[in-house]
Amino acid sequence: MGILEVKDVGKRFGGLQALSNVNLSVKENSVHAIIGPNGAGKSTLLNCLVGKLIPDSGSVMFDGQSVLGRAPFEINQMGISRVFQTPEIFGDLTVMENMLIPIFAMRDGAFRMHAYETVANEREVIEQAEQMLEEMNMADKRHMHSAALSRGDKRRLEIGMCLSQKPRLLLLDEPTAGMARADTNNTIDLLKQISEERDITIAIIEHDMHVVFSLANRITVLAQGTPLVEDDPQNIRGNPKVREAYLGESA
Amino acid sequence: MDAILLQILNGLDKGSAYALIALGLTLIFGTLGVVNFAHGALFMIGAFCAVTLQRILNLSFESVDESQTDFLGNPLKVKTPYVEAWFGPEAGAVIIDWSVPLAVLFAIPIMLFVGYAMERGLIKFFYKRPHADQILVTFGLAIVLQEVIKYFFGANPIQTPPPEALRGSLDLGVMVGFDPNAIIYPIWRLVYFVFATVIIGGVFAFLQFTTFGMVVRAGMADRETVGLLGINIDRRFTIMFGIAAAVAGLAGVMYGPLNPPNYHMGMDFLVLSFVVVVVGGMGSLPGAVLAGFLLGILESFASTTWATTTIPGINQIIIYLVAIIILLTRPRGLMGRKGVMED
Amino acid sequence: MLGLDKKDTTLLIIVALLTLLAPFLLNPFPSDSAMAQFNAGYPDLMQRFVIFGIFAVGFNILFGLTGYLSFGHAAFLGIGSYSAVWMFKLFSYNVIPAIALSVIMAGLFSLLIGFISLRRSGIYFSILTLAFAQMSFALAYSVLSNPKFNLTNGETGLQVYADDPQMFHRDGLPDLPHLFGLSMRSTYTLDMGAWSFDFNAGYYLCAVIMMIVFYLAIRIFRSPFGMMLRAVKSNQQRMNYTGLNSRPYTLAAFVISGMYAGLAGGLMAAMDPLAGAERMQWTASGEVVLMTILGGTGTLIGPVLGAGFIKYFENIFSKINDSVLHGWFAFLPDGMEDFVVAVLHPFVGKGWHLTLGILFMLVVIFLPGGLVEGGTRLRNWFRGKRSGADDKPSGKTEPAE
Amino acid sequence: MSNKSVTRRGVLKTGAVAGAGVALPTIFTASSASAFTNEPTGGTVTLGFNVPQTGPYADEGNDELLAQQLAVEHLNGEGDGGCLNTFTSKALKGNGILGKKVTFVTGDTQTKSDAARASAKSMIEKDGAIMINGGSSSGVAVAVQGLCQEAGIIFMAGLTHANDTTGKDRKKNGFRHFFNAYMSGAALAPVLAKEMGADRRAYHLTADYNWGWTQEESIVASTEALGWETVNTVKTPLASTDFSSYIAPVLNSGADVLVLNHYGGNMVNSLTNAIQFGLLDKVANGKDFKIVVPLYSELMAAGAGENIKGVLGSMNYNWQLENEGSKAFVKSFGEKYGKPPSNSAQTCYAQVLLYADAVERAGSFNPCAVVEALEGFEFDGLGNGKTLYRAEDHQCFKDVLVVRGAQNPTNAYDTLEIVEITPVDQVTYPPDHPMFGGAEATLGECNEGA
Repeated sequence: MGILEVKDVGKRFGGLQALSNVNLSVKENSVHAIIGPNGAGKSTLLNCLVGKLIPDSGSVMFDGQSVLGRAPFEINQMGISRVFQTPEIFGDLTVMENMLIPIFAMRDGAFRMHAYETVANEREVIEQAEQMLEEMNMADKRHMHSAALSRGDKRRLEIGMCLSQKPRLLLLDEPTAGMARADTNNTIDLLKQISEERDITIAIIEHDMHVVFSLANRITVLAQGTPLVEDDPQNIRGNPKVREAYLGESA
Repeated sequence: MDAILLQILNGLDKGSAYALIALGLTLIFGTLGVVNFAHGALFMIGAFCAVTLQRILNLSFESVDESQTDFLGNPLKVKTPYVEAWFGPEAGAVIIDWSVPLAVLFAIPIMLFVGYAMERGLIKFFYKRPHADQILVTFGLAIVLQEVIKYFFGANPIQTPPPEALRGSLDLGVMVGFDPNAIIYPIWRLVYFVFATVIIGGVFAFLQFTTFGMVVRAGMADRETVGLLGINIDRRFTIMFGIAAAVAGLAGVMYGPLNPPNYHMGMDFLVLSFVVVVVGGMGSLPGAVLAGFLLGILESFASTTWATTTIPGINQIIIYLVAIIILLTRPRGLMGRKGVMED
Repeated sequence: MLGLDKKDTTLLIIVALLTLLAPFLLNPFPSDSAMAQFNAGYPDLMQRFVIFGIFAVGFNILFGLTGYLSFGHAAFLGIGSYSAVWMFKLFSYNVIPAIALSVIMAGLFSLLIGFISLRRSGIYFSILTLAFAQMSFALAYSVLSNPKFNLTNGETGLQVYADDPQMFHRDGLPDLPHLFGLSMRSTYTLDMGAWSFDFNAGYYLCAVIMMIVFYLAIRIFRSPFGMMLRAVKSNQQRMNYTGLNSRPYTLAAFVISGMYAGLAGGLMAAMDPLAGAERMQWTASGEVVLMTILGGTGTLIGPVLGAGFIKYFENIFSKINDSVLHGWFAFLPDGMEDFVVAVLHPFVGKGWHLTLGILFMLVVIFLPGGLVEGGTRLRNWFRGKRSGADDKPSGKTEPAE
Repeated sequence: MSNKSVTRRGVLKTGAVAGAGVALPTIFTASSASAFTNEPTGGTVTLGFNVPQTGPYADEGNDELLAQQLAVEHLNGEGDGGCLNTFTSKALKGNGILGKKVTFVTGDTQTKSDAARASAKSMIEKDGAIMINGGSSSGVAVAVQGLCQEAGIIFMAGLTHANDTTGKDRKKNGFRHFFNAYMSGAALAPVLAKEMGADRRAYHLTADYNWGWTQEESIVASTEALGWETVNTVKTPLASTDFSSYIAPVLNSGADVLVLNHYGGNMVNSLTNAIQFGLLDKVANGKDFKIVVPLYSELMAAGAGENIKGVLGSMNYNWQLENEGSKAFVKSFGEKYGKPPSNSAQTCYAQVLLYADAVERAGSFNPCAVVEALEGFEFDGLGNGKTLYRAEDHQCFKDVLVVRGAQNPTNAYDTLEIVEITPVDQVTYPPDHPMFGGAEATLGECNEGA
């Protein structure tokens, strides 16, 4: 039984069957990659997992509880954090504030009317945030306006924000898309480190095979809205069906 | 039945004014993303183009008529317009009589220039500024334009009557077999409706069938990409601004004979035109036109005795009530595009 | 002090000094000099500065922090005023219960309107709030003032009549709004040579309340809640995926700012027990938007400055007429005098709108951050003069610590 | 209620007790030596002219302001003296008021009660105005009248036509020279009967606020007394700029007279719309269709242009009146400003002179003394003929004009022609008339402030 169990999920947009009979099981503490050609339904699947879309059929269970019908913030509170394709951070706020918000969210829940307290007096939260910034090697940038960060730093900040909530499942949507090679390698190293050092499961949607094979220990291949195969990386590499459906095309 | 037809007709007429103003506004606001609080002022300037032309045509020389006296008992100064002196009394009188239709021609270059000057001189610096700044600067501009007009023309409304031939009303009911006096409608209001239809059709055709229009529509959808293609979209947007100003101005010129222009008529329409554009949906020209006509018709029906006795005060709030209902049932108005002015 | 850091404490102290000393600061010219026209230190205008300051500070909690632009906040001000006058009519002229009720009623209405309007964002939200406010105005102006059910007294404005019950009114209490017997109109005039200064009870009540709510606004700005509101403005998507529900945050901000507006409305009625429907019209809602932007959106002191700026023009410039102008320039030779008066004539008196419009444009063109930015630039310029180049680039947002 | 009779002095005492330790508070800015609010101490006395200077009524306000300035000139002995020469009371000498030179301050009402009160307060608190005059709407008049009552100064209303100003909202410190909706109805009715017959069916369009309602009530009452039938009364939103949807059903309703209870911009537009629909060219119930605008003003006539031809209405005053006072005023105003005065200008002019005269006769600026001097004061020579300031409700009673849009005006100023000068007896009503608040309406106590 995996921490995330997707059973028979189907989703239709008008005449387009985006997903059908998707079954997926993500094992605890694994790095599970979901790959597939463009239009295979990767993003749709991801959106079904985080509550942005509601599938027409099937079930999505996280740690034994259904996520279907819950709003994104509720699913996050269950322990799923999401990293976006283009980093989604609070651009108008400082790096430090960016880091404080998820920690407040973890401590106080989805809403709390803490209008009379002062941020500066929340020592515990600030300490946690500072610690996470240290770990992300961003402590020196804490007073910077986060919109002014480089793309790689924004990515680090976003991942740090997600990690600060100690999620059990981290979902990454093409985390290296549009990055320079050096930034990509840095991100790979960071994710490797995270999966080794932390008690955390990672599910990653990725296009870049270099990233996938550097990180994943389990891979699901999606094609035309259906899982083609789910296996270990070395088997995927040799699988002719996958080559035909995906690698052949994109190579 | 006849009462319903009458209110539909009236609604179409009201709606054509709303649609015209909203059309111009949505070109600027819904597509360039500029919150233009000076749009009402453009409408007002249009109307005052007609007033100005009327004044120009009535420029007169004075001669003293000893046989009559003015209110203080002094000999009366009689004014004769130069136009009448030059073209003869009859032809001159006809020209003066037709000053509003002539003002359409007079207003087009003026409004194009006003729009051009506004965009190049002011608005272009505000494309990347927050909406709040756009509101403040265009509101300031609207006040200035309004006060300038007030300084020269006063606060009192000024009549710009339609030509003699187009005054009065038609008994439309008789034409389709109703009793006399059942459906009476003013000729100029029918003219306004036809005029609005032509202008709206013209703008749509322009955007639909010309290459210029295609580029502009593409630019509305994705400004950056079109810019990357090496097309100077900024210049085209300037021209669009001019066109939007001209549409608003012409709406104003033709509106004058319906209700005499005054310097604050723009502000009276401002809020309403924003409501129309938003109800139509941001970034949608057909939406703005549709919403204009829809709100016009609903407003007409809400003002019937039947409606006001059923729900007291409905005529006061109908527009806003409908706006709320539409925005709550259709998140982006009638035909709005996703992501336009939603944050 | 009071849980504020040094910078905020300084700001609060400055605001406190400015409001408490306003009777002196606003009357800098001797009362019989030609410049006395520019004196703003009379009770009514001082009260207005402070009341509209409260209104704008509250509006800024919504608009400045969350970015949600409400175009209907005047409705809450109006509801506050009507509630207060009804308190006067039914119970007593004491201002405390009246103000309390206005805050509560405005809170309730803003809860309802905010709950509905916040289902949409951006311009759609603005138009929803505008629609609600315009409906309130239209109803208050006519429908709700019909003789059978007169809730608002329409065009004239709701006021206290001699035959109103006023259950707790006693002989010996002022026939005007009062604070436990101290009439809001009580004024002590201090004559100092050619100068005269007015100390008005109502003004000081407003000033004290303003300091309290300004302090609360600072607390909100510096609180985790305030940070969450700024997060709403910055990126709602990230907020939702961080486990935060943005809706109650925005609704709370909406209700708080609605209550500020209600408080302002209640105070207006307490200073002058008449509630006119026009204070709910869209132009009134637009005015507070302009005040906030003009002063500096998202800054603490900006909205107060913006409010003062606009009210000053409305009340001072509109009263400068040609004979005042002639009085000023009487020292010039006749032709010159007439010329100068003719040049200035369009900008003052009935032309005060024109001056205001021009200033709006100048401020937004040259000071993108509003009047506060003007202040910052001025300060930097002075510092630059004095201490050379050790100035940091003006930080846009203060660090959270 | 009995507790309402508490005097301002009583208030003062409790105020002082409550503020124990605080210096003696005074109401409004008056030094503690003053006997009443803003008692003039130097060589000048300040009057406050509160008129709309922005918004739709700015031109009307400007006209009022011109007249007020003219009045100040005449009081100070400048110019030709205007109506001082024709006024039946000879107390005014052209040397200011009680020997003090008259100065004035101006403010902008914006035609909003809030703004009007703000600017009136600023004149009282800052400039020390002893009297407020002007305004162009009843809402503003009632609001400012209430303020002046509280402040303890005199309010001389400008253009205000609603019954309430001297009806249920009447105040001891407030005075109205202008006529009112009831008088319009009473004056118009006989003329309407004569011109249109007693068998007419009227359709009312009414601005949906207080003034509109009182006017509709007055006109309906007086026309129904003639035997007219009221087909329908339709309320139109104040913010309307286009009345086509209200005009469209009129012809089909069986009515043959349209009554427009609109003022200012509303009236200009509704009348323009009605003419567009060709109502005046139609025949209904076998009679020529007619339009009535119960309250006319010169500026409305100018705004409505040719559309007013033949349309009946009533006015407080018209410059074409041929009495001595009117001629003196028109000459004086016309020579200075190059145009004849409007009826609101005449009201404001007369009000300033009446106030000044009352002060002279009372020998004091004390508002209570002024009230006493004005109450029941009979005069002539200000342009309206013989006039009475009735003591019971502070309403002026004088002849009312019924006017009609001229068919062939020779210039911009004679667009209205006088049809009838309705004698004052016909428009007089008892002070406790139900339209004026009935028996409960009271002026209250005079308030002298400090």
